[in-house]
Amino acid sequence: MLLEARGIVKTFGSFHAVDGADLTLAENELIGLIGPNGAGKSTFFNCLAGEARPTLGKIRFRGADVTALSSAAHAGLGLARTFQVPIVFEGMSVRENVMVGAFLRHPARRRAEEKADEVLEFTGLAAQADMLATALGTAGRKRLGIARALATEPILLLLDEALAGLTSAEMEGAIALVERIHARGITLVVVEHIMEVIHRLTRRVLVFNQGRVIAEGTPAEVTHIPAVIEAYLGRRAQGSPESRAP
Amino acid sequence: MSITRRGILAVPALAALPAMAEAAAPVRIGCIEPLTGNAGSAGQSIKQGITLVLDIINTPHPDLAPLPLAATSGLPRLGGAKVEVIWADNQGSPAVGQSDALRLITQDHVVALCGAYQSSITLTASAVAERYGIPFVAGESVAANLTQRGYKWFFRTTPYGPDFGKLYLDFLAYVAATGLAVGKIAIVHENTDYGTSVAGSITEAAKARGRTIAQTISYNANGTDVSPQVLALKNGKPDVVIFVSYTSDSILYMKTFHTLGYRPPIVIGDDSGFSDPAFPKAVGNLAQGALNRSAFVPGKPDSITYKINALFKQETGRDLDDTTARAMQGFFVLCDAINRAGATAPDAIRAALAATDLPASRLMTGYKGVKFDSSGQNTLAYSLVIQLQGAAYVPVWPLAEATAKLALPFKGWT
Amino acid sequence: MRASLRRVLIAIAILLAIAPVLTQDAFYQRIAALVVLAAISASAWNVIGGYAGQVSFGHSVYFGIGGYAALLAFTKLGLPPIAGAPLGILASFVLSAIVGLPSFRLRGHYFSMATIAIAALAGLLVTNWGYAGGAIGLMGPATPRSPADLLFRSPLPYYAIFLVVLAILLVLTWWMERSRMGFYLRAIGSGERAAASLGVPIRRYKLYALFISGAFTALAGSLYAVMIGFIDPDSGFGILVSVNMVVMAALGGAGTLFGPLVGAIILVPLEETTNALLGGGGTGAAYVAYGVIIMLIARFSPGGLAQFLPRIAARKSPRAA
Amino acid sequence: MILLQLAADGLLLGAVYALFSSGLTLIWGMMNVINFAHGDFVMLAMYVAFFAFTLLKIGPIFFVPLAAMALFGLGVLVYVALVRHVMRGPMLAQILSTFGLALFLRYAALWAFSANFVSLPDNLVGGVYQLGGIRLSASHLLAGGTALVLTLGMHLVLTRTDLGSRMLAVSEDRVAASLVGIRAERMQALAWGLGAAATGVAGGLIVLFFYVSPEVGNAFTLLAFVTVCLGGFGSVPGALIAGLLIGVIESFSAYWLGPATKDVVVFALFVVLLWVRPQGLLGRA
Repeated sequence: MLLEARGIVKTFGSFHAVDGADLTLAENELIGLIGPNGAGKSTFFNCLAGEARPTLGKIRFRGADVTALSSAAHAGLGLARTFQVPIVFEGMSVRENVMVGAFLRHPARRRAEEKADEVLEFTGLAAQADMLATALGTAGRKRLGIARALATEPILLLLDEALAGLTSAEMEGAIALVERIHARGITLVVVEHIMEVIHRLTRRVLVFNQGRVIAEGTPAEVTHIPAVIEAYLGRRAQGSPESRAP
Repeated sequence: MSITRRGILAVPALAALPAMAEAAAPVRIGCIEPLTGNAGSAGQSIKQGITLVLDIINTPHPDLAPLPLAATSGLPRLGGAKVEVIWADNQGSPAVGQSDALRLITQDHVVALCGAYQSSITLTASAVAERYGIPFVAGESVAANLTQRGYKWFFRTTPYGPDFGKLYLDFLAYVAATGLAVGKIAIVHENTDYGTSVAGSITEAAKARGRTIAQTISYNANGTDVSPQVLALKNGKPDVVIFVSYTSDSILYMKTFHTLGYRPPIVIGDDSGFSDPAFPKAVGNLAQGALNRSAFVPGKPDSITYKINALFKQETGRDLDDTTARAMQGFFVLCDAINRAGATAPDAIRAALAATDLPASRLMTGYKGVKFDSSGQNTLAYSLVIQLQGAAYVPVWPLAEATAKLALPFKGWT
Repeated sequence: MRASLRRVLIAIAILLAIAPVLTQDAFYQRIAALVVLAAISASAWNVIGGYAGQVSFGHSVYFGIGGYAALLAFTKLGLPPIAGAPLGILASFVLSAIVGLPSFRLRGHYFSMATIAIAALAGLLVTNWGYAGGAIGLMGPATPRSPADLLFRSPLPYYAIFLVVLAILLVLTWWMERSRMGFYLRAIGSGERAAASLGVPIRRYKLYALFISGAFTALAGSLYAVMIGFIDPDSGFGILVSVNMVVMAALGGAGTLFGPLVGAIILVPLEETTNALLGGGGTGAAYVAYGVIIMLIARFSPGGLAQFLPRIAARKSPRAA
Repeated sequence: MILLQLAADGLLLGAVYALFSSGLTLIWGMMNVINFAHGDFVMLAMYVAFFAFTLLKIGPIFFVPLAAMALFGLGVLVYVALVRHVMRGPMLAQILSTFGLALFLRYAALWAFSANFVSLPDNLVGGVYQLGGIRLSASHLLAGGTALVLTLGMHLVLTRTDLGSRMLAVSEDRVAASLVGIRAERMQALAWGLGAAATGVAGGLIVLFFYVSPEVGNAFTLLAFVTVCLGGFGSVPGALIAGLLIGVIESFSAYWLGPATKDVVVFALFVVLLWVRPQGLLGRA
């Protein structure tokens, strides 16, 4: 088992954002995490990445307890993540942004630079390497986020809506990139709203609702479970605002 | 480009001068004062005062004849050379004061310096003068350590901390003799160098006579509120309260006395805040009977001091205060020394300063004379006790110099 | 890699080369020395305030500690004032660890306010600390007892000493800028969450930055006390001391190697000349002019003036809205 | 009795702090811009009131609104000419610009009004009230009462009116606000104007019992920053509570520990509180 999260509970005051969620991940899996807004998947995701400490429950990564470790320590162990709204480092070029990630395993500048160039090549950002990162558009910034995380040489990569807000052409490119990352042997957890993407990328999906995992299976299976349709698709059909923070 | 600037010349109509007066090179003196910042109002007033002295020196004022250089025009022993002042703003900063001193010496080539109001700035500015061998005359800074540095080029005309302590205790001894209680003394002082050093001097003077200070309250200057201090006084019930504070706080103290209905029997304000012309204007009606020290009193209508005060009032619309008068006195002493030196070489001026021996009759302040000891301190410096009666301060002690009767206890407001 | 070592060395060489030109006039020499001194503290501030984006308004704490260490060494131990500088640096480390760490949790304005309050607190404590001269402050040696007292009539030796310190600091900053630490600090400055997700140990690197920043600021304070020969709570711990560092760095360009130096080169002579030309008028015109110039720069060049330095300008392009 | 008097003095002083800070809360909280010139805004308002009284011979009923209007104009002007251009820039550019503004205003005032201390006659507003042995001055009471009213009013405007919710919308998300048809520029200019007007009211009232000089803002500014920060940026009631708290702490610590240490207590408590509760007293996490 690569990652094992058991009975994760995260409360804010009296509100249970995550209310007893479990997850097990095998090496080189690629799973999807879906659910309506406010279902708790982002909070759960933050717990996995070490940004939020679970109120209850244990997370083990390759057998070691990582529940209480910091976000930086997670990255050190090979557990990297991207952000839904990408944060680029201002005043730094695209290459320099990626080098921040590369420095984790390569303290020497020259090696970090080489690593960054390799990742830029891999992610298709090589042409923009010397641009200021802030000059990139949404697709470029998301891609940069992935590149930075990859530069830390993760074992497990958590992608938070890496494809939201892209045009269909950009999305094709992004899906191809995710597949290539997976092909490298990196385990992936993908939080995504777009079912089509989930269908194409993953073989296993966890559906979140009200802080719990209400269903698990292949994309095709879960979309036929009535509870999922009611909780997730049903609510989406009513048009809950896309932008509201979960 | 040279960073220099023409000084503010109190040049009278040149046409009035005899045509024969060939233009002897003007003698330049640098004055460093706080023209901006918290002490800006004091510095500005000093500037007006010294500008008046320049006029007295540079043009004939026979009616002020006993004062050095008043009757004549310019410095007679330097061919009637005019005195010129280059002003510098110390901005309330010791580092800026030092820059000022250096600039005045090396760029404006002043022959001597005076200033610099705040003792801390006088300290750093005079250190530059010492290194360059240029005389520095402090007319208004009172910290004791200034004359304890073994400097050769530093002279101070004003009385300083220990003198004030002695003055107050002498005065209180006199008051005690009239039958009023003076046993419990409280000192309220702001805690920058001025307040701390003067309060320390008073405490030591008291100790020297075997008396103790019952209550000492130290507070941060320019505060927002002084009620707790006043309540602490009210609680301690001292017979005498001595304030060592700046203008802003002095105003607040009197307002708060009124609000809290507190009238200590004897209130003494040590110069500074109580002497600022803004003080009687702002809270005169709440501070009736407040005592103060001053080296300057206008005196009788035909006296020199009265005339100088009238000239000052004509220029500025207000009476001459103690600080400004002491600064002016220092400037007079410096100019007199330059004239006696008959040259502008620093050594000559220094020698003349060291040899200064002015009697009280030739001074505009109430000093008993000006004569420097080896540390550069004027040994004859002296102050009077004055009291706020009506709109202005009047001298009440020593009795020989009093023009009004001491009225105790402190009345405050009506 | 924003500035090559060669550029750092060239800049320092230019500063050195100017010195002989200045030898004619003590006042200009003093301005030059004050420029370099201000550049030291502003560059030191820049490490934590510019690169790491932690806008401290309390660096006067370090400046004051350095200044007091120097003059305490003189008044209490009879040592030359400069001998107190290492003590000041040591004290700065202790302070960084004790006060810096808990403050690092604070973000943005809260961090700035905490640092202001800490500096104000330090100033008040020293004011009430009789042993260290209280409000009256401490005086340096009145006359030089030995060359080690570093009391010179000419400002040139000070200029030289300050320049050596500035050179060390700039080379160190240059090295830091291109090493992992520089990348990490800049990442922290623009997004702590993202930086942490890439394995950047935030608090540790902030602390490293504060160690360097505080130590050099303390050294600048010691040098100030040595040159001026006096320190009191206001000139050591006053809020204006902090604000000056921030303003110089921001004006020149915070987070750039030469920004603080550029700021000092502009502001110090501006301050000194406006005071020399207008100060004697006593109208405050010097400050009015100073204020207007600062506003204009902030209005028309919000990234600081260093962005006009040729190479860096090429790298900056308008930020996508 | 002394304790009661101390508490009363502390509360009144605290109300003055709250009053002094009210405009700052609005500007700082809503725009996330530190206005270093805040103290100088108050100083200008005090001069407006002072000159209105001495030259136009009008009393507080007229000069307080006059000061508010003058400052409203100044606030809008400062926003349009300066702040608008640096607002979305780096935090340091904002600091630089308002710091430059502060120098400019303070020394322009020095130039125009000289460094002399001036103050209004003491008896402009009532005299001294005695309440069972506690003595309170009418002008302090007026200032304290106004602080409460002003705080309440600002809070209501922000939370209960359409204008307030539009202003808050702009402060939270400019772009989104523009999308729903709110004119962000105008709202922000208005917020600066209102913040400055509140400052004008403060200055017009403080001048009743405090001296005026170009440097007078210094006495309050640092404490105003602490007040706003302690209350939690943008929290109007927070600033009031923080102001009152600081006033009472100062009053008692000045009496018990000595006036020289009262600010030590305030700043130390402030720093420790921030360490423990980084978002301020009433601020959101």
